[in-house]
Amino acid sequence: MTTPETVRVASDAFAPPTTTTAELAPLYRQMLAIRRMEEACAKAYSNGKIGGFLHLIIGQEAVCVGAISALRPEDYVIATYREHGHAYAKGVAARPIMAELYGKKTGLVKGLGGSMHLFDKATNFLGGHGIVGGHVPLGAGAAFASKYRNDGRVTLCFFGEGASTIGGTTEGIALAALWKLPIVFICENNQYSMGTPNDRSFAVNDVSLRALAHGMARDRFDADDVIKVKRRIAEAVERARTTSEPTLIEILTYRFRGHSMSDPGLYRTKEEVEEWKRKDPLNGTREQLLALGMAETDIEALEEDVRIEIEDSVRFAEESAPADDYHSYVEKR
Amino acid sequence: MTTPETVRVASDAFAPPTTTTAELAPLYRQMLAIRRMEEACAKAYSNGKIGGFLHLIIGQEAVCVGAISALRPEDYVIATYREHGHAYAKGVAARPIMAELYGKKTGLVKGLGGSMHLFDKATNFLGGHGIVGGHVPLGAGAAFASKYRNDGRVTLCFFGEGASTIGGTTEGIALAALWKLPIVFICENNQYSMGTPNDRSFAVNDVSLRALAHGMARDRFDADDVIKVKRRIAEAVERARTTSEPTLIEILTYRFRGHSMSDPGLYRTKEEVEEWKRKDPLNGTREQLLALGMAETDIEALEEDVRIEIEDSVRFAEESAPADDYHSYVEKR
Amino acid sequence: MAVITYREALNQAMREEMERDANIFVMGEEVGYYNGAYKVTQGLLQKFGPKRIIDAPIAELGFAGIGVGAAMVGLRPIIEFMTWNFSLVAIDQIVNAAAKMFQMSGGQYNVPMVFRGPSGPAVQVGSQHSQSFESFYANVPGLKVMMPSTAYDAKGMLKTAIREDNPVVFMEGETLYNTTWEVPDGEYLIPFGKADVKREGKHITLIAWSKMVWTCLDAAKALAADGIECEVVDVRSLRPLDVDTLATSVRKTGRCVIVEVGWPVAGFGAEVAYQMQRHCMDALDAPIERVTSDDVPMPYAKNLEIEVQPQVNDVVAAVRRALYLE
Amino acid sequence: MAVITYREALNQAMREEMERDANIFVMGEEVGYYNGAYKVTQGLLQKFGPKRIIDAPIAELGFAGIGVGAAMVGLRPIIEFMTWNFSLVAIDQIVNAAAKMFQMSGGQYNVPMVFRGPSGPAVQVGSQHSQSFESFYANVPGLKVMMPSTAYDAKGMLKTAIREDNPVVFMEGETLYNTTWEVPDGEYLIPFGKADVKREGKHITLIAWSKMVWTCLDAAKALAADGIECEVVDVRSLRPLDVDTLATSVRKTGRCVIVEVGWPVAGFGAEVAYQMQRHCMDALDAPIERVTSDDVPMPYAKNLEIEVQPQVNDVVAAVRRALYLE
Ligand SMILES: Cc1ncc(C[n+]2csc(CCOP(=O)(O)OP(=O)(O)O)c2C)c(N)n1
Ligand SMILES: Cc1ncc(C[n+]2csc(CCOP(=O)(O)OP(=O)(O)O)c2C)c(N)n1
Ligand SMILES: [Mg+2]
Ligand SMILES: [Mg+2]
Repeated sequence: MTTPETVRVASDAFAPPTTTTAELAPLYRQMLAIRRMEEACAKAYSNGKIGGFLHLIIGQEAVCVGAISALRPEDYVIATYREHGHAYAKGVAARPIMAELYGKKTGLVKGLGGSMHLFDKATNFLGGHGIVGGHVPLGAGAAFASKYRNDGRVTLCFFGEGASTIGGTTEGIALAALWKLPIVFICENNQYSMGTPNDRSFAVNDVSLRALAHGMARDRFDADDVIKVKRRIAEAVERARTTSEPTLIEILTYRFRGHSMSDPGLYRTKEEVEEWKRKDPLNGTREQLLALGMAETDIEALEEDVRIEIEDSVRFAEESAPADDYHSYVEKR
Repeated sequence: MTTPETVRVASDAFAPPTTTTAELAPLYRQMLAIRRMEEACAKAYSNGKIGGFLHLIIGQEAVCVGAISALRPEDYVIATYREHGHAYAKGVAARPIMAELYGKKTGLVKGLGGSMHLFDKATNFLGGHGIVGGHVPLGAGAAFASKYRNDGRVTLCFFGEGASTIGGTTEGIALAALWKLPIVFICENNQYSMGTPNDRSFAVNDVSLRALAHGMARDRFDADDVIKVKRRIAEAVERARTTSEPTLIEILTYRFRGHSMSDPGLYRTKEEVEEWKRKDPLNGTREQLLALGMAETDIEALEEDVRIEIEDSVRFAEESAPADDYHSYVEKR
Repeated sequence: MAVITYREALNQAMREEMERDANIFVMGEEVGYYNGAYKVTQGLLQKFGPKRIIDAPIAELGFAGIGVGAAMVGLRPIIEFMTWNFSLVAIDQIVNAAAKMFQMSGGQYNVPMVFRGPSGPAVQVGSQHSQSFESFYANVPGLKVMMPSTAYDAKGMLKTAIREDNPVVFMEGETLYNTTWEVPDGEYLIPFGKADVKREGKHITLIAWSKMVWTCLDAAKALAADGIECEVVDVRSLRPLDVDTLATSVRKTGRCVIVEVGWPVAGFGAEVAYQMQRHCMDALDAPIERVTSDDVPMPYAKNLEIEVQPQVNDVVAAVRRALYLE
Repeated sequence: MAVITYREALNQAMREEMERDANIFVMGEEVGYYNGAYKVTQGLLQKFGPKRIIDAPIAELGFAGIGVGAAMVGLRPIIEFMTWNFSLVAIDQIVNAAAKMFQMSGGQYNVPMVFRGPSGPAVQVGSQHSQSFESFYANVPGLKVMMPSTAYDAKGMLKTAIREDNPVVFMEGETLYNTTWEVPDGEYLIPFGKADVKREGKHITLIAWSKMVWTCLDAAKALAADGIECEVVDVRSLRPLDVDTLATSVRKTGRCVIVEVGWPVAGFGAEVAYQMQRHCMDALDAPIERVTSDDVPMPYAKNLEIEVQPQVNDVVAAVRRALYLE
């Protein structure tokens, strides 16, 4: 009995990605904005301004930012309950996201969805879903529609490694393979499904292997470099767009915080967390920018800009009126 | 992007199986009894004596007979709605099976289950299940219990290739891999899921590949020889019994009849059906017996014995009283 | 007026709507090359091709979800369940995705789709294949639930369901496919929330839906011989429910028997009973009666299967009880 | 008598039963090393080890089915759903496997198991995480359904459920885990089918279960100030339902308000209402009132979430309507 190699790259000779400040600075800005936005969320949560479940992506920003930067605006993105970053990277502003978490009328979905259910039709962001695996077929459905209409769009469908066993995920992937749908499945393997480490989640710690039985392209790599993420996702996006072939990609990453705000994360050692924090993609990207010749003052200006944006979003959320309508959205008016 | 080989044997050097009339004759008898029993069912169905759905296994007998002959009596078997043969091979007599299909009080499950829901505690036959994929976790559950109790039993879990995508099947297999349960999953790939040929069911026509992502042993072969089936299943059973490692096995076979009695099977060509009929495992086995030196008259005596057994079962079913109790079996009495 | 089968009526509804709107597609097991397990999609593959009539593998959760996703971005899927029994493996997509999407997205993403297929016990198919889940689906805000009893209703209701901009659960009577009824030649639509008086009467109101409407009509015929005039009201649309039409009838007759093929406890008939006592209590001359299947999984044997389900004589007996005739 | 939390009561029930019977095991997401998402299984892994307290990956259909299979061959699984919202992906195993096995097998295979976990809206967790599916499960023959409202009931009912030889759906109140109640030191069991009068009164009967019992008790307290004495009956066991205790109270008071946190249409309250009108019609002085959540998916915003769910003042208003006080 043999098991295939558990590590494989998309292109056999994948050059280390080169980039420019023009390309990298906006990605750094996005990652930083997501980081600051979520820090602000955490604070608001602790102050009782945000309720319910709050799942932060802090530490994983390179995944959504890198991946979504490989898309066109008309492409679709669908994600889990840990999706603030994905929404932001797809083009949703911090204000409506923050207002949504505050449960305000000005929220992205009018205060009806909250943290787990961000949706934005304007940017083709398909949510924000709370049932593990449940959104994977929805993503395949959007890709099905693209193929049906031949509209050239690609769908990125994000999920956690903990979601890789449940039927929603496996059926969605199998159908996309059978019908050759233009979709890229991105498994954000952050090593834990709530408090469960991967060795208690599956027999083989390599989610990308699930592509094998479906003759599906696969890839697997670290989220240490946002440009690497962008390039390798771009390859899969291109495959989807030109040949309508789906790809399953596993990206190894880590969340610095607990599963949600109510999780103290006692199942991990301090050392483990610290080790991953040393690989914080934000620090790495900042250093890269300096190395590429961006001036420290320019970086600081960008950072100040982010600070202002997020502070403004908090103020906006604080000052907005409470949500006030829930009856209109049950059925077609 | 590479896909692994789609054919592989369990042991790298698998010798063509040798056998004796002592081993083979009982298996021939079982296969023939199942064939005759199901022919009798078909006739009774046409005469309105049996109702509902009736799924015949005619053509596939070598699978259940060969596989189950590798078991001990205390081992468990669980199967789909196409399970008359599996029940019989596990040791259930023709009489209660036939009476069940007739909806009689003397039926195996008192007329409450019918063709799709045979169960027999005495022989450790766990059914008889109608929801595609639904019984696969149940099989894993029986294996879980064996491991929990360390009782040395093995579970065989049969399903169709059409069931290989649905969550019940994939989750059952994944959990068995994770928890190393003593179970052998046997996919009876009879080329069709109702009217759907395999190329419309999955992207890669090799169900055994699904073992790869779980680090699970796999095997894949034709059901042309009942002894081959027995030997190769025995290898997996041994693995389960001694190391508590599950195996996924795909056996290529064919049903000579339609999906159920109400299916005329128009989706297949006459030629295709005829070609498979030429490989009928019953004929092959009979010839093998002759080649091994069993006298034609002895074979005929065995066949006569089967004829009598099945005729008797039909008489028994005809003469039994109708089912008469359905209230007692809702909850514990 | 042509007389057609219920099956043909459903087929016509899909055909006409698909001709009208290229965004409509049909997806399900055996809907294409096999022409449907129950032949409801007969000929559609031939007419519309494999792009719009899509044979799916056995993965109800997956393809129901694909329907929801496609609907979110503007297609109009018709998802066929081979039977509603199998919808249980897909119910999460119906309840947690389809039904909630419009609200969860703050009104941004509509889900214009129909989940359809046969429902209720057929003949001797056993406990896992003989179920009626309308009370599950009718419980869920964000869904509409329709269950036609005649070819006429089937066609007009399915066309309405297909044009609806949020998800509709459309349950067909597995044993009604061969029944016939008059259907007008031109186009017609039957709106949501409209019950239908299938027979007028003055002594008692029988309320039913799907195949039980026929049982009630038979009972009404039998009772008419004794001079008892039953009004038979077909619910048709369980959600939204046409309380007005039902209550008007019950207020007129003062008595009510609700007949359903589902299980007794928390069956949809309980909701109807609640509504009737709520709106008609002062007009009720007897407690509301319910006739349901027995509270057991369906047995296979034919005699037991008949015993378990509401038969004409059970309805007749309930009517006589409600009229204090025994 | 010790005063313990509802959470601790459930924990004690499992602990005591597991000590008594080595066939009992607990399986679910985060039940072991994490001590339970809601800490109901706190300390069990430490006490019973990973063989009997099993952390499962996110595969509810799979591990619910493993429970059913293990139960068929004689183990006694307790399957925890992190919340009952997630049971929808596993409902096929509950309805089509667990509930039917004893009947389908002609009485050969019992399924002695408990499906348990928190149910009902918590606080601001949105529409996919704020649902009450008791009306689904109560509809299904072959299942028993229990929903305790106090620590005392939780312990005695869960012990009974664990000892039962066929499947029990055990729904805990997500917002009740921290509530406290007196619990006797020795062993006690609360049988199926026994409702409990949580407060005596003579003017009107309030019927509720799970967290709504507390809302009714608060309403009763408020109404007592106006001289209105409410009897509060806790259903506890939805299936089998203790119609006798409920009807006795309603016959005594002549009025009835049923309060549930679920959705209005075909909620379990409709079944209770039907039973009460059936058994008490002659004694009823007013139509039965129901108080439910609004007919919408749960909104996230706190103010809206409160508006949607039954509050004390909604119950008070319903009581006053039933007493024709407004
Ligand atoms: C069907 C279902 N089961 C359980 C849950 C509860 N739950 C929410 S998130 C989560 C862990 C998911 O882990 P993973 O997929 O790795 O994603 P991550 O949270 O790490 O991003 C669980 C168990 C759920 N939401 N849905
Ligand atoms: C969940 C579910 N969906 C659909 C069906 C209807 N159905 C019964 S058997 C079958 C085909 C199964 O094909 P396969 O798994 O290859 O087994 P085979 O019948 O060929 O033995 C279908 C679609 C079902 N019983 N359960
Ligand atoms: Mg994770
Ligand atoms: Mg097959």
